[in-house]
Amino acid sequence: MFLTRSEYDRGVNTFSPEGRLFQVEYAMEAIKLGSTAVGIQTAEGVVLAVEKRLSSPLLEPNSVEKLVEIDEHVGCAMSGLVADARTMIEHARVEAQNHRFTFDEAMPVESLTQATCDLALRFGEGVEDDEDKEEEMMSRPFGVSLLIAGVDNKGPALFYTDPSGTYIRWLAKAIGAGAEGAQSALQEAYYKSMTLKEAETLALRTLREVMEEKVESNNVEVAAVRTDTKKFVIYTEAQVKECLSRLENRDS
Amino acid sequence: MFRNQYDTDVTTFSPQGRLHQIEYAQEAVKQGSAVVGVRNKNYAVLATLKRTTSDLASTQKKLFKIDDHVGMAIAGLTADARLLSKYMRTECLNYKYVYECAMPLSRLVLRVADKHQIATQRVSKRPFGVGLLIIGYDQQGPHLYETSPSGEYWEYQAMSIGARAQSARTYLEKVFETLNSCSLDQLCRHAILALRETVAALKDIDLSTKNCALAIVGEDLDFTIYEDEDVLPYLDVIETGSSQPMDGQSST
Amino acid sequence: MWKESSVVATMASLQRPDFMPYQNNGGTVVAIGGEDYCIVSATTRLGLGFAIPTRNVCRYSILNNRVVLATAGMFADTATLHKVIKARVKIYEEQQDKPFGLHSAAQLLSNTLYYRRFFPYYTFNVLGGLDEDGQGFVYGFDAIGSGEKVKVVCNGTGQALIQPILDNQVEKKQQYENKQITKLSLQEAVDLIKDVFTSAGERDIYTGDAIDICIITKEKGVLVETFQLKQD
Amino acid sequence: MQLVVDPVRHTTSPLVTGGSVIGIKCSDGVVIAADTLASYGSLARFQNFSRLLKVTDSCLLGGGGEISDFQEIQRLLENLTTQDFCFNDEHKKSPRSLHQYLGRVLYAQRSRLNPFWNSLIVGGYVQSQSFLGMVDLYGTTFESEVLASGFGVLLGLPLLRKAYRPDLTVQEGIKIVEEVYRVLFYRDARSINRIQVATATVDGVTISEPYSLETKWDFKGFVNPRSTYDESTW
Amino acid sequence: MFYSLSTLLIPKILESHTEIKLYILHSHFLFYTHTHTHIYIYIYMASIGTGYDLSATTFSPDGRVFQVEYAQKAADSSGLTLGMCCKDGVVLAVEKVLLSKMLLKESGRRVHLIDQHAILAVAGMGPDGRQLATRARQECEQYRNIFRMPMPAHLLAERIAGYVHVHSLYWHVRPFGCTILIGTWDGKQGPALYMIDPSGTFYRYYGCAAGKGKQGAKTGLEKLDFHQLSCEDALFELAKLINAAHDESKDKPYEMEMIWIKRDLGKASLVPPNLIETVRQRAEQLAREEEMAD
Amino acid sequence: MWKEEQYAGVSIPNDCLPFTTEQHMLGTTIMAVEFDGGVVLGADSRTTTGAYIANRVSDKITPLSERIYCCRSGSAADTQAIADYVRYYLSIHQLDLDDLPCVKTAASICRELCYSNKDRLLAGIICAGWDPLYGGQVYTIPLGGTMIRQPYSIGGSGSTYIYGFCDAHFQKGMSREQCIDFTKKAVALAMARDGSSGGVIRLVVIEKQGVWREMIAGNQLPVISAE
Repeated sequence: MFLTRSEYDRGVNTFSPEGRLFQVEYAMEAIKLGSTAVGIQTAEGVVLAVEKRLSSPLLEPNSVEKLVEIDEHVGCAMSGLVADARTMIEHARVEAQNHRFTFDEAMPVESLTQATCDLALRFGEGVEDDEDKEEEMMSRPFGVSLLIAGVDNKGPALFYTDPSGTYIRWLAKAIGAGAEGAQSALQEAYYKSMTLKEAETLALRTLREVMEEKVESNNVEVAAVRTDTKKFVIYTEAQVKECLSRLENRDS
Repeated sequence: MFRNQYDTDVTTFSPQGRLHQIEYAQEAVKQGSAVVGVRNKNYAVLATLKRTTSDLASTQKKLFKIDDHVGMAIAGLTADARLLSKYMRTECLNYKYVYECAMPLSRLVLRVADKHQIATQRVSKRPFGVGLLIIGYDQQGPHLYETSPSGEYWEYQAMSIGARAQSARTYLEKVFETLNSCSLDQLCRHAILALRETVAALKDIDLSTKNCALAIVGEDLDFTIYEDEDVLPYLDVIETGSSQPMDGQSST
Repeated sequence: MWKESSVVATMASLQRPDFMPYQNNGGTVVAIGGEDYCIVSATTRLGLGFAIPTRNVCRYSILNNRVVLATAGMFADTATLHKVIKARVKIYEEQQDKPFGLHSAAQLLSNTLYYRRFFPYYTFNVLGGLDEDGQGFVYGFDAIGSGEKVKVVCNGTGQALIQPILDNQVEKKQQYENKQITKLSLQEAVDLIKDVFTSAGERDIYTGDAIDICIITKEKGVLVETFQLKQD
Repeated sequence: MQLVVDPVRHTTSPLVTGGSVIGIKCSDGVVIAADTLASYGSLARFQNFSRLLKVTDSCLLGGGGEISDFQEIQRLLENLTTQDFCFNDEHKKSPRSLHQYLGRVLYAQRSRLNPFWNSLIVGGYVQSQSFLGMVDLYGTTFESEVLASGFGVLLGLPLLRKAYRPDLTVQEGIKIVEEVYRVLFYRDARSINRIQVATATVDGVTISEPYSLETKWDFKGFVNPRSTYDESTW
Repeated sequence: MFYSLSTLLIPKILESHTEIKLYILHSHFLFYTHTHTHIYIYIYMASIGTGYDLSATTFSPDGRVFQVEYAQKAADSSGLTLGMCCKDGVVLAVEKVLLSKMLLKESGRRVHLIDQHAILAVAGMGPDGRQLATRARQECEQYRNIFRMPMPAHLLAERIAGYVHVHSLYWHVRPFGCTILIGTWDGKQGPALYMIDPSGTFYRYYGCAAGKGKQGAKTGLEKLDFHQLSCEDALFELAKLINAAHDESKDKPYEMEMIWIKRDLGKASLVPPNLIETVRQRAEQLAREEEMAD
Repeated sequence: MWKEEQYAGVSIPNDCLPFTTEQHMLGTTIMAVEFDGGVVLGADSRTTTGAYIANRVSDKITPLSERIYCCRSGSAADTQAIADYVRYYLSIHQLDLDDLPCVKTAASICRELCYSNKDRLLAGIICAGWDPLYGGQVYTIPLGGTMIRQPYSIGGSGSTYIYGFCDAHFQKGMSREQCIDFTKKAVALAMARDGSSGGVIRLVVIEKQGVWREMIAGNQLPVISAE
């Protein structure tokens, strides 16, 4: 029995000789299988756009939710195992409301991201650290990445979280299956003085480049948090259509 | 194969009496970007190299404030570091709550090192994959400690950990005996110069306001982080290559 | 409130059921919020029945350079409450990476007090500071966390003596003739506070010795001065 | 059977008790004094019980109130100082820290409705600074130049406040507390004329052996009370 | 069988009245501690890779628990650790190898104060030793709280040994990778010195050694007359032994740490640095002279 | 049956249970005196329930270990239970120690039990004995769980009548025989004046060599002149 255990990649708590946790890295692989999501931060707000994979024509498109609100000023896009994402988002929502209850103010985006990540890294380490208590632990890392977008008193912000519980702030970030191509597209096209409208167009154009299907208003979702309203809004189909038409106009 | 049997969990000794999982966790520390710590009679200083994957992304968090009189720089898994920082903050707050005074550094470091040790003795845990350089100021003056995933900790006059830290240590070993008589300004410059040794071998990287951060704590100074433009005054040393402040340069 | 404590005693423990866990140490706190300043003041006398165990205790806490908390009532509870709030502020400022706001402080204090609804802190709090726009506001609370945002408030043993004067002088209420409301300047407000405390000290045995006056302005943060009252 | 507890019927009061403790801050140290009596109700039962403790080399503690609780506090402090001793890191608890610590302990106990029925006076001298602080059974903590507990609050405190000067020396301080104890002995029925005086100075903490104070009874009016059968008594 | 083995192999310096507690006889690894070295090495090599040596809960077919033996290796991986039970107290000494010259003095200390009357030194994994020191402090505190007396040495050793031992019984924890020396002084028994190894075995000694070079040091210890030796004399003897064990050409520089509990001091303390420095210099001087004489 | 279960784990104040106020009380005179090399313990033998003498020859001096005894006053049930517990702990401790336990240790365990149950117990105990480390010692543990070492100690309701006698006649450094005499006289005096003390005098002497017991019958008490 012991002889078969010659690899470092089974237990979530096992380091490889290079000092890496393979289970975490494998979880990151899960994200590369997920649908593509793009986030772009501008001075006017943050745009999130995601690809909706409709595996069957029988599927009601609205039921595929890849963009969700966490609190009224924060929303996120996800890629990877959607069920895992649900757990994290539920946790984030509770944290955000808890903050509102305790301090009667909107939770800053960074600390909300951090609170979300704290759940992500709870594998292998109980958060309440009572030595004698058998700790509640998760059996594996979450196989999901989030793009968390929000506006707080410091302005708009876009955060990217990964399964290790690390989070990094980005100006423009792509995740999911097409992340590699999309990221280099963003890298080229992004500039700091971008307007929100331009960001919408860039996000959709980036998705178009990496998606196998043609971009339609029913297979992408767009959302934004505007700096002036501080509200996270998921675009209606009409609004998405309007964005798409802008994209096409530009092309022609 | 022969070797692998003994290194998949932290509760198994190798025939040589070694714990490979701890050693692998120490590898994780070596993968983190470098941090340098130095102290003189009144101050302790940290210098860190912040890595970034893209110019659209923010840098990883390397410096953590723990309490007014303590802070740390980390090399390794950020998520683990965050957990430890939370633990240390709680310890400091509790100490302050009971004794109405700042927690002595030696006690704090001992506690966090003991926490490391517990993670090396149970099957349900893994060693923390992070090395800490902790600086602080208490009744005994300034301190610089290093903790290791093994649960060991040491106090130094000067130290560096992380990727290519050996070259920084080589620099520090040449100057550490002079540090006590240094001014704060010179001390910061030594830290920067030591940090620079870790990137000296890399062609495409040099220290700049973007990738370098300093933190200082001392007798009349709470733990303070200097980033971006705030480190500029110390970076001139890279041009001159000496730890002497340039003429007319006021100290900070 | 006293009735409740015996119920608590029965519920919590049968060990010393007659022990009354409360003690009244008196004290008066006043806060005035102005256009661009806020003043929070508290007496320093620790009273106990007819005795004065000490004349010099600190009833206020500077939470940060915009918010100050002051508390009258039982001093052990006061000290504990202040420790708890200060720890929470520290955690907040470390986690959220921004200074703690006046409004958040009020919400936190209210929650903290109500959390102990059935074994309350025997404290009467005022919270003063500058809001996001730099305007001075104050909050007054009862022992179990009900509070309101106002311009002027007094809590503690001198409340009945001081609050009416403040209503009249600061908010210009109950004036004989409808006078023009002129906003108090900072100096006028400080002088008024000195007056009302001196006056209350003549009639309330728990008010006396000295007051600490915390003056909060945007430019200078929190400045504290001490003003002597009668030591009788 | 009714199980509701009626508070009035359960007088739990301290059983073996110590009386007043007096403390005064001096420019070169602090002085704390207590008599050596542990009463059992009105019975002066233990007449040689020291209510002063050396906590560390720079900190001392005087306690009044329930003696069993005081002994429990003593045990807690011993554990604490032993832990400090084991760290061997020069971080000895300052008098102020110990004062705060005791405040937390007594507050926690009162919040469990099971108080340590004591009033404690903590004194110390570190880095040329005198410290004098008090903790009561509710966990109230405060510092002052002069402190008294028990009957001493009523009889001693006014005398102490009158006699206090910032430039008092420890020697003068001792004289003052002796004077206060003389008054207490005359007027406090739970005191005896056998006191200990402890000081914390730059030389560390010393606790004197118990000794008695000179008392004065030979006032003319005492020796020859003038009351006769037709005068009222007072 | 156990008795005959132990009487055969208990070294000369072991105190004759040492008790062997019942549960040590129960523990299944007594066998290994007293195995002949040659056979030991043979079996040792042969067992590697068979899979019987991966858990403390697994016996090998020949009845041994290899994980505990491997932990023993870890315990011997650090510098020499010595203890001497003298007529007026106990002294413990450690050769602490310095990994960097930038380290401050006393950093990563391997000698610990346990109580006013008890001291401890660690050979092997320092953090594991710290854990045991903490445990020992708690034991002493609890004992003091209940009985209002300093904890007697044999009880302290027994409790800690039991704690070490249970760590060799379960799959979810690993054995401690350290050997610890415990010294105490109490009014009743005077000085006492105990050594506990990773299996949880413990004996009382006049003098004992653990860590690198313990064999050589043991030979040196056996030559001493502990009934006559005072603590001050012991410092020099310890310095000599450590100095002899240390190969300056090969090994890294080291710091000598010493801790003692002496009758006249009343309570345990670290030996003052200047005293250590003096005996260390004397020992080095002596070694040089002897070298010259050769 | 179910009713009892309902109360399990709840501690009911004595006053709520009228029948417990009729418990056996050791309205008592107990006493212990240190001398060089040992201690003398003395007690009367009366146990009362109200004004009724439930037992006229009870033994209030109970062994805790070979060389440590305690004198009990207060509730008979409480003090017996305490003594049982202490005896139990001490016997384990003695095995661990492989030596005689210290008097201070025994007294500390008594104190721990009295202190941590102070609101539930009615017990005043004098714990005295001899140990090889510190010789003869007397510890007093009155109501509430204070623990104080004294050269001699008196306790129980009868003790209030003899404080004056003891203060006047106790001397430091009395011999074994003087101590026995002192104890006999003091206990007899208390028995004469305290309605709750009476019966015989029981004496126990503890020293290194062993423990001696003596009983002075009710009709052979030291003669005390009365009115």
